[in-house]
Amino acid sequence: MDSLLPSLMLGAALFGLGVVGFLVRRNLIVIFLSTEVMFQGVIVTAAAFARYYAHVEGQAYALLLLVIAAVEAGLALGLVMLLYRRRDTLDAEAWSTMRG
Amino acid sequence: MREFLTSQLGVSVVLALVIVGAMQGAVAYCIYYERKIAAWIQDRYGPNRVGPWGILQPIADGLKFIMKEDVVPHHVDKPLFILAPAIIFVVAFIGFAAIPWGGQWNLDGHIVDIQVANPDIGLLYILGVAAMGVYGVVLGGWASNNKYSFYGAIRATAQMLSYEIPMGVCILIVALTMGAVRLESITLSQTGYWFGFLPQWNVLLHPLAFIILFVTALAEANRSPFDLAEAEQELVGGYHTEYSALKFGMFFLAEYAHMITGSAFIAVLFLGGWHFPWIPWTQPEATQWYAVLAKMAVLSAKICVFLFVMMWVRWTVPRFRFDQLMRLAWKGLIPITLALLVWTTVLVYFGKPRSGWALLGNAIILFVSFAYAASGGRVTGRQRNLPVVDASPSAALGATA
Amino acid sequence: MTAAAPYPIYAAFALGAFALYFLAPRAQRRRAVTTAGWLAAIAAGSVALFASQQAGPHTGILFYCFAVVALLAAVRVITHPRPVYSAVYFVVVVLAVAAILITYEAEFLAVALVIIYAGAILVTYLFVIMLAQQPGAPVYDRRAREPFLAVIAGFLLTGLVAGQVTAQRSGLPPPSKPEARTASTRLPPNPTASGNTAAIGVALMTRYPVALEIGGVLLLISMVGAVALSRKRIPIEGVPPPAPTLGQIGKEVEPF
Amino acid sequence: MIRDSDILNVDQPELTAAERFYLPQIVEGMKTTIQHLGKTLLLKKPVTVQYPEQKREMRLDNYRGLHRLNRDEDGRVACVACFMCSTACPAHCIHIEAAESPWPDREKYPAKFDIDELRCIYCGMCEEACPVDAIELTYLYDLVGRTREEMILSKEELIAIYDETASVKPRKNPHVTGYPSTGQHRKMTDNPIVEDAT
Repeated sequence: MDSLLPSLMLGAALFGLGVVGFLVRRNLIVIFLSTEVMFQGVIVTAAAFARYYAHVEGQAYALLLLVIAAVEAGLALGLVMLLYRRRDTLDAEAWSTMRG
Repeated sequence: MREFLTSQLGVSVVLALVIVGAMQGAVAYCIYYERKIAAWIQDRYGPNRVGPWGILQPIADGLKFIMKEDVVPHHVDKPLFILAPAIIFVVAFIGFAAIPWGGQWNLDGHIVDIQVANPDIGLLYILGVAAMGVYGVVLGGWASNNKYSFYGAIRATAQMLSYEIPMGVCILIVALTMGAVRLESITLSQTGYWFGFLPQWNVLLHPLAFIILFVTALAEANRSPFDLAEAEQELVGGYHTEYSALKFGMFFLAEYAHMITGSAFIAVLFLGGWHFPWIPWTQPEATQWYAVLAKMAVLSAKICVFLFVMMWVRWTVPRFRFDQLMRLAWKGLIPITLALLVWTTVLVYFGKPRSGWALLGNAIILFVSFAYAASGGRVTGRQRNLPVVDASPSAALGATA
Repeated sequence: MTAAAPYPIYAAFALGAFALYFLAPRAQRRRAVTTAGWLAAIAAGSVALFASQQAGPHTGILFYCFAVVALLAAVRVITHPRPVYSAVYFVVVVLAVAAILITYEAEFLAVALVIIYAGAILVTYLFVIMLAQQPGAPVYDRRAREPFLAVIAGFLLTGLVAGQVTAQRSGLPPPSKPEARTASTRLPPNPTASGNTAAIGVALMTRYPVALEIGGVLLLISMVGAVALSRKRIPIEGVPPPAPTLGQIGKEVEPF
Repeated sequence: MIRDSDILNVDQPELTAAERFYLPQIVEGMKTTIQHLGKTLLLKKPVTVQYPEQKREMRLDNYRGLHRLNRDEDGRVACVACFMCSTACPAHCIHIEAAESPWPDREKYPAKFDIDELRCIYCGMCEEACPVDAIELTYLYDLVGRTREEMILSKEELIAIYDETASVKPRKNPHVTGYPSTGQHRKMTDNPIVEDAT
C-alpha cells in the first residue's frame, strides 16, 4: 500500500547530493551538473506522487521540469562559455571580485 | 517449459537471443555487401577469394579483427577508452528490441507479438536509443587524447545534435498522422488500401518527410556523405584513430548495426513494416507460422533495399563540408520539417491527416523550398562573408609605402 | 508506523552527510579516508533501506536496485575530480532515474527524460567540457570548497525536511485504489491509443496549456539568450569591415 | 618574387538552381553510379585484372623490373667488375667483389655480385652507368620471398634471370608515345625464377 516513502527518500537524497555538489565544487560546469542532479531528485518525487495519487498531473509537472532543465542548461552553458572566454578558467573563485 | 515458450515473455526472450545473434551475422555480411556494391559501382569484382564469390570474406575479416594486436596507447584515458566501443555497440543493438518483426503469431492458441518488447512508446524508445548513440563517438574521441580524434568527437556531437531535430520532427509528423506512437499500431494502420489497390503507406502521404528522415538516418549513423566525424582525409579516421583490433571492429560493426536499425525504423514508419500489399500472408489477419516468416522476410527485404540505397549514396555523393552540413540541417531540413509539421497539425485539426491534402502540402513545401534555393539562397556563403582583402603584392607594398 | 520522529531517516541522512564529507575531493587523497567515506555511504544506504522497510511493503526489488545505482552515480558526479567523468556518471544517474520512472508506470516521462537529458542536455555539457578543457586536473577540481559547512548546509537540512515530511505522512491524503489508478493514468488498450502518453498529453493540453506555452516561450528565450551570449563579432553586410591591417607588412612581416 | 601578372584570380562560378537544391544533382550522380553497377553486373566487364591467374600485358619500352646480369657471346658473364653500377646506385644495393679474370680479354670479373632487391628503387641508374651493358632491368615484377635473405640475388641468380629473359631486349625497343602502344606489348607468361640455376 504505502510505497511513497522510499521514493521520497531517494528524491530527497538526490536533491541533497545536488545541493552539496553545488556548494562544494569550484568548477562552473560541475556546479551546473549538480543542479541537474537536484532536478533529478525533484523529478523522482513528482513522479512518485503522480503514482501515489494515481494522477498524471505529477508527470505533467515533471515534463515541465524537463523544459525548465533544458532552458537552464542552454543558458547556463552559454554563460559558462562566456566566462571561460573572459578568464580562461572554469574556477568559480575567479569571479569573486565582488566579495567584500 | 512449454508454457513459458508459448507465452509472450518466452517468445520475447527467444526472439531477443535470435535477433542479437542474427544481427551480428547480418552486420558482418553488411560489410561484404558494401564491399561488393562499392566494387560493382566502380567496375570491379569485389571480394571473391574467400569461398565462392567471396562469401566467406566476413569470417576472414572477423578473424582478422580478433587476431590483431589490441593496442591501448599509453596516453589515452583508459576507462573511457575501453567503455566507448562497448557503449556504441550496445546502443546500436538495443534499438532492435522495439522493431515489430512479424506481426502476430498464433502459437497453440496464444496470440504473441513477434517483437521483443511492445512498449506504448516504441517510437520514442528508438529516438531515445538513437540519442544515446552519440556517447560512444564522443567518449571514444575524447578518451583517445589525440587532437584529430577530438575534432572528430566535437564534429560528431554538433552533427548529431543538429540532425536529431529534423529526425524528431519527421517522427512527430508520422505520430500525428497515425495518432499513435506504438510501432505495431503504426504498422497496422498502414495495412489498408486506397482505391482498393494502393497500400496506405505513409511514404505516399509524406514523401518529403520520408526523404528527410532517410537523410537524417544517414547523418545519425555517421554515414557518408555525413561522415564528417571520421573524415579520413582531414582527421586521419577521426574518433577511432587510436582504436585497433576488436575495439575498432566494434565501432565498425556498430555503424552497420545503426544502419540496419535506422532502415528498419524507416521501413516501419513509412513503408508499412512487414506489410506487403496483395499477398495474403503478409496481411495482419494471417497469424500462421509461415505468415510470420513471410512478414519477417518482407521487412528484411525492405531493410536490404534501404541498405543498398545507403551504400549507393555512399559511393556516389562526396562528403559535405562542415559548414554545408550545418547549413543543410539548420537552414534546410529544420524549416522544411517544421512547415510539414504545421501542415500536418492543421490537417489533424480538420480530421483529415491521411488524405491527399498531406501530399499536396508536401508538394507545395518542396516547391517553395526549391524556389527559395533557386532564388539565390546562399549555399556556400562562407567565403562571401569574409572581408575582401586585396592581397596582391603591389597592394601590400603600396600600403607600406 | 506512528508519527514519531523518524530517527532512522535522520540517521541515514547524517551518515550520508558524513560519507560525503569524506568523499569530497581534497588536496591529498588518502585511501583510508576514501574507504571510510564509502563505508559510511554503505551504512547510510543500509539504514535508509531499513527505515523504508519499516514504512511498509517495498515497491519492488527493481526500484531499490536502480535507486542504489542512481545514488552511487550521483555521489560520483559531485565528487569526481574530472568533469568528463562527472558528466558520464550523470548519464548513469539519468538512466537509473528513467528506469525508476518506468517502475512508476511513467514510460513517456522516462523516455522523455532519456531523450532530453541524455540525448541533448548532457551532450551539450560534454561538448562544453571538451571545449573548455584544461590540461591535467586543475586545482579547482581537486579541492572541495568548505566541504564540512556545505555538507551540513545541504544534506542535513534536506534530511531534516525529508524526515519531517515522512513523519507527518498522516497529513497526506491517502493513496487512491490501484484500479482507480489504472483507470485514470492509462487509456483502455486499443490499436491507436498510446496509453500513458495520451493521458499526459491530454493533461498538458487541457489543464496546463498556459504552463505549456510559457515553457515554449522560455525555451525560445533561452535559445535567443544562448545565441546572444555565445556570438562572435561578424561583419554585417553593408557595413564596411574594419580595414585589414596591411600596414604591418614591412614592420612585423618581411616584405617579399 | 610574385608579380601581379602571376596572380590569377579565380571566381567561384555561381551555382545553378539545381545545384543549390542538392537533390537533382544527387539524383543525377546516383543515376551514373547505378549505370556502372548495372553494367558491371549484367555485362560482366569489370576492369579488374585477376592477378595471379591473369597477368597484365607489360610495356617493354619503359618498364623497369628485376635486374639481370647478361652473358656475352661466349656465354661468360659480361660484367667486368668496374664498380660503375654500384657507385651510381643511389640506394647502395649493389655489392660487388672483384677478382682476377680467368679470361685474357679483360682484367677483372665479379667473384660476387649481389643485389639487394629490397633496397633497390628500380631507378635504372646501374643500367645507364654500365660501360659494357652487362646489367639490365627486365620486365619481371613478381619477385617474392619469405625472408630478407631470399631477396638478395646473387650473381648466379641474376645470370639465371638473363637466361630466362634473353630473348627480350628491354627498353631498347623503339620509343613509343601514348599508352597502350601498338606492337610493343609482350604477353606476360609464366616466368618462374629458378633460384638454384647457375
